[in-house]
Parts: sequence; structure tokens; C-alpha cells
Amino acid sequence: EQTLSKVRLDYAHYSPTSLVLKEFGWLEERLEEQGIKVEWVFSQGSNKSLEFLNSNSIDFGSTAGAAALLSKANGAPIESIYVLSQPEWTALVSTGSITDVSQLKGKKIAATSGTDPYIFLLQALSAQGISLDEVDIVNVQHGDGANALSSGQVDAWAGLDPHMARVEVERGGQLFYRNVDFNTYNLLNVRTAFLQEHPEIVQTVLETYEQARQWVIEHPEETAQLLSEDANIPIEVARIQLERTSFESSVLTSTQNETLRRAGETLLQGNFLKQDVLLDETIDALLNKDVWEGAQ
Amino acid sequence: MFGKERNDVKAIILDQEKVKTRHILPNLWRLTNGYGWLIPLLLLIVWELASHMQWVESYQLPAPSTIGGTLYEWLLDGTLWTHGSMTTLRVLAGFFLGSIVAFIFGICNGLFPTVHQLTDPLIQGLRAIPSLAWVPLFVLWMGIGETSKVVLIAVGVFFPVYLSVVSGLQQVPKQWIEVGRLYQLSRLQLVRKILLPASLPSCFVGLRSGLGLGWMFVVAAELMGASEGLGYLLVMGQNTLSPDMIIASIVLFACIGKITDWILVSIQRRVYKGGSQWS
Amino acid sequence: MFGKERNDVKAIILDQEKVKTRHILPNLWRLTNGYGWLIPLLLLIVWELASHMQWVESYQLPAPSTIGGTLYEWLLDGTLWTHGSMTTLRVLAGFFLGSIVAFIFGICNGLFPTVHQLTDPLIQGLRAIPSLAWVPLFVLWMGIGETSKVVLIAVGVFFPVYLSVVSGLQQVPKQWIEVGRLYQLSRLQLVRKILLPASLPSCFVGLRSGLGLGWMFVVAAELMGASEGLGYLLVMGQNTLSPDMIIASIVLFACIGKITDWILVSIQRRVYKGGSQWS
Amino acid sequence: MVVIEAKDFAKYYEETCVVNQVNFSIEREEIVGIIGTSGSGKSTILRALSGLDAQYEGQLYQEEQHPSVVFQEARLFPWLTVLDNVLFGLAQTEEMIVRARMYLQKVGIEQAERLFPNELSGGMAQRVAIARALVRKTSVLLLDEPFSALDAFTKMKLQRLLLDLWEAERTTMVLVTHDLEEALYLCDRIIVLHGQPGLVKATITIDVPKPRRRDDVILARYKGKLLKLLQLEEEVE
Amino acid sequence: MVVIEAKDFAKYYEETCVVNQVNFSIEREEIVGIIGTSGSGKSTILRALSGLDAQYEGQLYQEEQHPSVVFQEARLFPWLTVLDNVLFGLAQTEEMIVRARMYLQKVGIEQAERLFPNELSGGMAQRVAIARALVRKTSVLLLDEPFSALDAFTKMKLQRLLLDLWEAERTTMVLVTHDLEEALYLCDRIIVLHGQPGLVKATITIDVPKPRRRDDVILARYKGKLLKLLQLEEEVE
Ligand SMILES: Nc1ncnc2c1ncn2[C@@H]1O[C@H](COP(=O)(O)OP(=O)(O)OP(=O)(O)O)[C@@H](O)[C@H]1O
Ligand SMILES: Nc1ncnc2c1ncn2[C@@H]1O[C@H](COP(=O)(O)OP(=O)(O)OP(=O)(O)O)[C@@H](O)[C@H]1O
Ligand SMILES: [Mg+2]
Ligand SMILES: [Mg+2]
Repeated sequence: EQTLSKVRLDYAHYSPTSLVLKEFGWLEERLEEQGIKVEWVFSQGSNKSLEFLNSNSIDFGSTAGAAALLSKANGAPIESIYVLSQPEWTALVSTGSITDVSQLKGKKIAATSGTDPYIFLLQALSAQGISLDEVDIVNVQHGDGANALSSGQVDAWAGLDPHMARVEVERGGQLFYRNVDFNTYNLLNVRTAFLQEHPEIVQTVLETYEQARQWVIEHPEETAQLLSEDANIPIEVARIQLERTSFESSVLTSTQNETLRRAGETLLQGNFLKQDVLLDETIDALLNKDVWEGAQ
Repeated sequence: MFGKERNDVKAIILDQEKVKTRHILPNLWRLTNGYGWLIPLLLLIVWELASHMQWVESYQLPAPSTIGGTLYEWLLDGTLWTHGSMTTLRVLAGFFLGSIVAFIFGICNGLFPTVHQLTDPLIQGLRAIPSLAWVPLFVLWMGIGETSKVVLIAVGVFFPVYLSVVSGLQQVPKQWIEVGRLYQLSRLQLVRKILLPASLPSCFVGLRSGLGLGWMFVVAAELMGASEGLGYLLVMGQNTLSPDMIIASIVLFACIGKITDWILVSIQRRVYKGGSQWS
Repeated sequence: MFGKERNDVKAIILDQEKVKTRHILPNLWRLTNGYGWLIPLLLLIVWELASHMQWVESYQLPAPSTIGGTLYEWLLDGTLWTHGSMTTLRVLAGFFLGSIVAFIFGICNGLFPTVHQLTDPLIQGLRAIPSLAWVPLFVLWMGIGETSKVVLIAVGVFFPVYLSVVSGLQQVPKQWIEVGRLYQLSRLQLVRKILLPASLPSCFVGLRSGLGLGWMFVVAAELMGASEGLGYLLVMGQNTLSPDMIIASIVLFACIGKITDWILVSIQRRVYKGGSQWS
Repeated sequence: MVVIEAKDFAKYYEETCVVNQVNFSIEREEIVGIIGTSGSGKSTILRALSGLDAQYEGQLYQEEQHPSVVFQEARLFPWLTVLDNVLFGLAQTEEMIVRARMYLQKVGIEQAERLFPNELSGGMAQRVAIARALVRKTSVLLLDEPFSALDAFTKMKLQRLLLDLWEAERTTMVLVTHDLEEALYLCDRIIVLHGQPGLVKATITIDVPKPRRRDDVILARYKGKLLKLLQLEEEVE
Repeated sequence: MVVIEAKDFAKYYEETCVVNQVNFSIEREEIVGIIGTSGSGKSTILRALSGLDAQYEGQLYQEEQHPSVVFQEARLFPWLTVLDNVLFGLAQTEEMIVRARMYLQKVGIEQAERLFPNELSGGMAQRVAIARALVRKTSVLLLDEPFSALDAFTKMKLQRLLLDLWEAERTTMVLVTHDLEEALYLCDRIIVLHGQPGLVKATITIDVPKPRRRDDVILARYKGKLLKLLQLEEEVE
């Protein structure tokens, strides 16, 4: 077994638990005695988080489940081991001109490819029977998408919290299509190699994440405060984001399998996955339910 | 610097001599010329093998055949055409915009020393900014639409073209201008008949390097947000962990870029009737 | 091309002549020279006014004084030093890495035609790739740490340096090499005493444009994820909607880039003892 | 009949005088040489005569407003063919083209009219330059070291060519040169400049009918005289 | 005593012959000129003598293994000072430096030893090239049109300089030139090449003691002879 000098995690505004864990330094405390350092890397979205994981720039990354699935299907050496939250963090947003998914035909929609909002958009379009050729999807990072919507450069935006909540509050954005079931959970992923080499560190990380989750449940107002400071957003925006996020369970169950299968089928249809991908097997390989079975 | 031609038919022979004596140490030219494809081919084979033997992870570097497959698919389903043409159009739009502005500024600056003294320091100052640093500002000012993309490319194209137009005009030999004065040419005639044709080679050098930079900047422009174009494919590949898409779009960038350069070079050949170099 | 010097003291006078006769149309040099700051100053004043009069939105374009304020703040709280030095270090590391590799390849290719025939096509092929397109691949292969940043910058620096080393070596006049042969120089002596010094001017041209590209690529490298550096300030400015931060970091990029260029030019002056141009 | 006359001609660059007290007059159909060491102001005088430089002291009279000039370098435009170079600045009428072809033939390179200057040798280029000067039919032709960049044999051929053209057209010529043989072979009179600032040291009339033999013993005597005037032969006892 | 000898020398570039049947022998302390029109193979012979080109037919005997060569262009290295150029390829010992200075003084530019080549005029540069060739103390000096890029007066000065050096050092010299005056002024014998491929048309011995007067009437006669041999004078009746 190799000696480990530092553990690298990402933190993101869409993942409040990661902000809490980073803020209180619980992981640092736990690992200090073993002489292991902790490095935090900021992630702008699931796509970035996965890019960092795949390039061995971080060991733990928090992403949407569907984004991880897409990556896994393309051969990424990662496994999802922990449910950070069940957020309703994405929806379709417009500034009022569009009120229904059916009106999206021929319109410009901003989204970040390879992330949950993108897959959400695909599912919404597919449910409405609109093909991808009938819309114009502009690929931008989440924050730029919010700006593009408010300055009228796109007609709609597949948003992500906290940007989405901010657009709602500050620029009169309207969530014209919501669907909790199309959100695919905020999962914590680990590099497979890291999991194999340092299982006990993984446990430690998960335990501290669990500690953070409990704290978030017990201190909603403080969590909002923290989020608002970190993301440089007003407190009411942070509150909206947290209201839409459930921190109830941290254990992977078959619910996640079902959600991911639905997303995976849409991806298959849209040719985002190779046609020879076996969906169920990939999902099983991604969701490693053995690592975390709840707090002891 | 060296020598001077004398014999009435020697000039052309001397030129051939130059070509032959380029290489200095013993020349295995005959043996190796035309074998430039050898090493790339070898690399491709090793790479393919490495992929099949799993020496490298396919999620990090897919086999050349996989990339070829992706390209073939793109060719069949029209992706190549749609995205390739979009990117090419952006480059061309930016290239023309940038070159035209550069020519206007360059001609004014090259011909009128007063204008040059007044505006050149400003242009040189702006030139010191690494052009990629403009990206956030352009997004802020012009959004992520076509305008900001084309303007960004045009900015990249502007500087090399401007510089070579100015230096081309300033370095027209005084001797030719004297000939013009002996013929009582008006100022406009002087510009049209002597200054412009004489600075053409320098202008083309600028245009070529401008086009090269244009291709570099279209990548930056499409990375900042796009719904079409090779840069879009690149980002899609990046976000969905499809290195075959990344590499396929890189290959396309290289090929189309090379083709546009060839076109420019052949235009240059046609325009310079008097041979490719005037010295 | 024209004429030849004859009188034993004429050479220097002719050189001065060249300088004076650069401009073609009537010369207001005396009137306008040294007034290059006039237009930039005017622009600054108009800009400041425009900001105060609210002709432009301050969230789109803050006043120069605001930007100056930001810069001053950065100077006081050490931001300037921390981030500026980080970026400069990255550029220098990439510049040295890229130049050294380029010199090794360039010398091998310039001296040995066989090597040139075999490897040059590959290098030319890679050169056709707009270097920014490497970014996603480099992140995939080397992560977002310093390695991939330095390598990206080095790739940018490599090509101009390589090209100029090769062309410098290949274009060493045959005449000088003949002199070396008359002196029975060994191959190594030929390289050391004639080929390398003779190609130095060309190498410096390559180094300068390489350094310029290095500054361009550090922007790309720092945009791809960094926790320090001017590019980080740029991204922060973009993400927090602070155009003053964006413009201040652009200004810093331009200034530090210019300074490193000056340093290179003054090294060049020292090294070329025989004057700045040999031809 | 006097076509060109200089009276107390002098030229200053800022404070420094480069030629001074130059007086001469040139008759129609004469070939006059100006000879002198480098920097003695030969080109300066010719530039003033050609109208390229109007800022001098003293007076210059020039019958021909816009004389033709042949320089040391051919000064052809590389983007024009030989024929177009000869036609430069002239109306491209049918008649003009015929005349241009005629002069190309006279200088012996009619077969090269479609070539570009970088395909020509130095000697050919200088022939084109001469054709370009003659096609304008000016009464005065000024030449500033027209053959000094050529090798000795080409030079001799072109000197002979110039003489043939003069016999046909009888153009008045002013020939600046530092080649004694050239001056002795071509000129009716030779103005010798010397020193810095350049002063007219002597004017020598060569009393040998043209065409002359290059190995003419009388010319060798004139050569000795010129060498003495230019203080080049002192070294030999 | 014969220092250099050519027996049935010939040179082919691929299939084409550029010089053929060249036979001559050169004695110690002689100055031998090779004269001929452009392309007649003068430089080809000299390159073979200098050892730069070993692929010829026939035999060349050369006493001096590594003769010094002066070319038309000075071929100075711009990154070295005048002094370092003269010392190029030699051990930089105190003694050598003294000798280099001595030769710079002999060619008359000792005051320029710290200058770089781009600060020199053509004439000065060629003086340095001569010093560089002489400092090696080889018994044979080969010159390929050494003065043809210079103006007539500088040329005369350097010819005189070369003669003075020869009087002091008595180096055997082979001088390629197309300048008849130069050959007549300097050479003991002149080999006349003509045609393409170049053939030796004649070898003329100049029976006038050196130093000679440039306006010497006997030299004018020799000149006529050379012109006839080179078929340049036929045009004049
Ligand atoms: N633009 C100028 N400014 C200052 N001095 C000049 C300028 N042009 C020429 N001179 C000086 O004027 C003098 C005469 O120059 P000119 O060119 O007439 O000489 P030249 O006799 O033609 O010499 P050459 O034989 O080298 O052509 C020279 O000393 C030269 O340095
Ligand atoms: N590398 C070469 N390949 C083929 N032909 C050559 C080469 N070098 C020279 N020649 C030919 O050989 C002939 C003789 O050339 P050389 O240089 O010896 O002439 P030259 O008498 O020195 O002429 P010049 O007076 O112009 O210097 C010429 O016709 C030339 O075209
Ligand atoms: Mg002159
Ligand atoms: Mg020769």
C-alpha cells in the first residue's frame, strides 16, 4: 500500500455539504494525525468535477448522478459511493417569453453539456417529443448561461442552483418546467484506484461528510449564511436553493438505479452514449453500494 | 549580400544552386526525402497497438482507429459539414474584418508619418495584451453570440496584418520611389503603382500569420460558448469524457486550417507574378 | 539589393540616411514625434468622463480611475506581487522548457538533413493544430496542476523557436561554411564557431515571438483552472462580475509581458556584438 | 548650342558643403563624363540635374525639363514584366508598345520581354533600364555609374551598346563614373572632381573620334593625365 | 621551382563539362592571372586548387596543402571584431595577436581592429580579408576576383597594396579576375580561358617589371592582344 501525502476534494456551490465540510475543517482534523493534507479544488459544474477526477487532479468529486453515468459509460475510472443530497437543482428557466416546453421549438437554449441541467433538458424535450434538431442548444458554463439568459442572448436556460435561484430573485426568471424526478441526485464519486488503495481514508471522508450532512440538517439558517458568503449571493437566494434540496438520506438504494436508468435511456436515444453500452451493467458498476451503508 | 550576377543566363542556374546547397552536412536527401510519412506512420501503429494492448487507458487516449471511426461517422451524419463549415465561416468573417481594418490602419500609418506618430504607440500598447485576455471582456460587452466571436478572431488577425502592412510600406526602397518621381507620378499614382505593389509580399506574410492566429482564436471563441462549430465538438468531447471527439476535432482543426493556408498561398502565387520573393 | 558601399567611411553615414528616409510622404516628424502619448491620454480622459457622466454602464466599463484604484489596492495588499510573480514564473518555466526542447530539435533538424526529412513533416503536422485545442487533452492527461500549465505554455513557445532555429541554421551562407572548410575546422568546430553564431539572430527572432506566445498561453493555462495567477484574477473578475478586476489584470498582463520582452531584447543587444542585424 | 549649364553650383547638407564652385556647360549631342573619387559629389550634381533635388545653391540651366536617368542599379519593378517595365508611366497605346519593343530590340533583349526582372542577370536588367530611359525620347540622358555593378566583359559590351545608341539617336549624355577606361572610351569631355567638398579640378577634352579602340595609345596617355590629376599615380616613381 | 601544376584538368557537373584540358604550371613567387568571360570556369579551377572541391578529372599538384584564399566578398564573420576575424581559426596566443596586428597595419587599418564588420566599408572589409589570408603565412595565396566589388579608385589602391605585400613576402599568387587592367598591372603571366566549356586559349607573359605604370603604352598593347583573344574588339574596325 502506498503512503498518501494528501487527499484532494472538490467543492462547489451546487453542493452545500462540501462547503460546510471545507469551512469547518473536520476532515483536516481527522487526517492530521496521519500526516495527510487536504486540498480543495473549486468546481464550476459536474463537467469540471468529472474532468478533474478523470485527469487525476482530485480524488473525490461531487457531481450529478447522470453526469457521472455518462462519464462512466465512456470508461471513466470512477465509482459513486455516497448520496450528498437529493436536490431539485435544475429546471428550465426563461425570462417570461416562454411558458411551456412545447414553445422551445426553434429556440436558443443555454446549457452546460455533460451536466445534470443538460440531461434534464434532454429528458424534458424527449418527454415533449421535440427532437434535438429542432432546438439550438448553446454550450456555456452554468454562470455564463445565467448571464446569457438575463441579457436576452438565449430564450431559455437549463439552470442550476444557485445561479438559477439568483436569476429567479434578481432578474425575474421563471421556472417554466420543473420535474423533481428528472434531477439525478448529487453523488459523491471517488476514483476507483483511490478506493482500492486507501479504503480506510474513503471511510474517513464519508464519515466527515456525514457529519457535515447532519450539521446542515440541524442548522439550515447557518448553512444558508455560509452558502451566501461563499457563492457571493444574497441570503434569500441561498435559502431558495436549500429549500429545494433534501438532505434526508445518504445511502445509495435502487431509487438511484431507476433515476439513472431513465436518464440513461434519454442519453442513448440522443446518441450521447454509444449504442453498445449496456445500461444496467454500467449503472451497477457506477453505484458502489458496499462502501457506505449508513452511519454506524 | 554576396556576389552579383554577371553572365546573361546565370541567374536561374544560381537559383537552382541555392536550393541544392541548403543542407550543410552530408546530404542523404535522396535516401530520406519522401519518407517523411515514415515516423508518423510508425507512431500511429505503436499507438494503435498500445490501445489494443491496453498499455494506455482508452478513456485517456483512444486508438487511432476509434478516432477514425468517429471522423467517419461525422462525415456520414453531416456533423463534419455542419460544424466544420460553421467554424470556417467564423474564421473567414473574422479574418476579413480584421484584415480590412488592419489594411486601412496600416495604409494610413505607413503613408502618413504624422498619423503613424500619433496612433502607433496606442496600437503597440494594445498589442502587448495577450489577446486571449480579451475573452472575458468581450463576453461582457458583446455576449456570447457571433459578434463577440468574430470580433475576437478579428482582433487576433488585426495585429500581424497591421504590422506587416506598415513595415511593408515603410520599407519600400527609396530607389523605386525616386523612379516614380522622375516619371512625375502624382501622390495617388505613386501609392497605386509603386508603394502598394512593392509592399505586397510583406502584406501576404502578415495575412498568412493572421490566418494562423485566426484559427487559434476561433478555438478560444468557441470555447466561450457555442452551439455549433468544431470548438463546440471539442467542449462536448471534454464534458462527456469522449477523448475520441476531442482528438477528432483537433484533427479537423488542423486539416481545415491547413487547407485555408494552402488557398492563401496559392492566391499569393497568382498575385506575385514576378516570383515568390522580391528581396 | 541596391548599391554597394565604397568610400572607407561611408557605411555609417548611409545607415543614418536609411533611418531618416523611412517615411515617404512629407515628414512632420519633428512636429509629431514624442506626441504618441497624446491620443492615449485623450482616450483616457474621454473614457473617464464617459464613466462619470454614465454614458456607459459602470458594470460594463468602469472608469480608468476605478481600475487604477483596483491596481493600487492590489499593489498595497500584495495581490499584485503574489499573482503577478506566479504567472511570470509559469511563463518563464514554460518558456525555458519550450525553448530548450526547440533548440535540441532545431539543431538536430538544422544540421542533419536526414533527421530533418524524417521528423519535420511530423512537427509541421502538429504545428497546424491551433495550440489552444490542446487544452482539453492536456487537462485529461496531466490534470489541472502546474505540469499541464507549463507544458501548454511550452508547446506554444516550441514552434516559433524551433522554426527559427532550423531556418537560421539552414540559411547560414554557404560562403561562411567554405571559409570554415578552408581552415580545416572539424564538424563540431564548424557548428560551434560558424553555424551557431551565424544563426543567432534568427534564433532571437524566434525566442521573442515564442515569449509573446508564452504570454498568450499562460492566459489559456490559467483559465483552465488555477488558484493563483493573473488569469485567476481574470476568472474571478468574470465570475463575480467585476470588470475593474478584468481590466486591471489585462493591464498587468500587458505590462509584465512588455517587461519580459524588453529584457529579452536587451540580452539580444548584448549577445549580438556585431550590431543588431547581420544580413 | 548649350543644353545644360551650371553656374557656381554648390550643395550643402545642413552646415557641411559637399560640392562647391561647379561650373560647366554642355552642348547638344555631347557625351560629358564626371569623374572623381567616392564622396566628391558626382551623384549630387546628377540628382540636381535630374530634378530629384531642388535644394542647391547657384544656378542650373537644363533644356530638358524631365530628363531620363539610368542608375547604377537597374531599378526595375519586380512585379512588372520587362515590357511593362519599359512602358512604365507611359500610355499603353499600340504605338507605344511597338516603340518599346523596338528599343528592347535595340538593346538586344527582345526575346526577354515576357520575363520578370528576377529572371534576368545584372547585364540584362541594365539593358532593360537603358531601354526604359530611351523609350521616353528625352533629349538628355543622365547616367549615374550605369555599369559599375557589372563584370568587365558585360561592361564593355554595354559601353559599346551605349555608343551605338548614341550614334543612332545623338542624345546628349552626362555620364557619372569612376571607371577611367569607361570615361575615356565614351566621353567627349571629362570633368574631374576632387576632394571633399568636391571641386572641379580640371576639364579634359578627349580629342579622339568615336568609336575608339580600347588599346589606343593616345587614350593611355590621357589615362596617365587623369591618374595624375586624381593623385593616384604619385606612388609609382 | 614549380609550386602548382595542372595536367589535363577538367570538371564535369553531372554530364556537362564546364572546363576542359587545362594545363599550366606556376613557379614560386610568380603572380599568375586567370582571365576569361563569365562562366568559363575560372572559379572552378580556383576551388579545385584551394581544396574546396576534390571532384575533378586530371591531376593537380599543389605544394601548399592548405592555401589561403581571398574571395570577391570579404566573408568576414559579423559577430567577430576585425582582430578576431584575422585570428579566426588560429591559436589566440600573444605572439599570434602581435602578428595579426602587424598585418592589419600592413593593410593600413590597424586603427579599426576593435570595429565589427558592419561598421566597415567594402574596401576596408577587403583589406581585413587580405590580412586574414596573409596572417596564416601560407606559401600560396589564391584570389578569386578579390576587388571586383569595389569602386575603381579603391580597387587601384588595393591592387597597389597587394603588390607591396608581394614585394615584402614574395608569396606565390593565383589571381582570378575579369578586369584586364588588374591582370596587366599585377600579373607575370596571364592564362586566358574562353568558351563554354572553358578552354585555355593562350598564356601571355607580361614582360614589364613590377611595379608598373598603369598608363604604360606597352601595357596598352598587351591589352589590345587580350581583347583580341577574348574576341571583344572585333566590333571596332
Ligand atoms: N542625404 C545626405 N545627407 C548628408 N550628407 C550626404 C547625403 N547624401 C550624400 N551626402 C554626402 O555628400 C557627399 C557626396 O555624395 P555623392 O553621393 O554625391 O558622392 P559620389 O561622388 O556620388 O560618390 P560615389 O562615387 O560613392 O557614388 C558624400 O560625402 C556624402 O557623404
Ligand atoms: N554547382 C554547380 N552545378 C552546375 N553547374 C555549375 C555549378 N557551379 C558552376 N557551374 C557552372 O560552371 C561554369 C563555370 O562556373 P565558374 O563559377 O567557374 O565560372 P567563372 O569563370 O568563375 O565565372 P564568373 O566570372 O561569373 O565568376 C558555369 O557555366 C556555371 O554555370
Ligand atoms: Mg554616386
Ligand atoms: Mg567566378
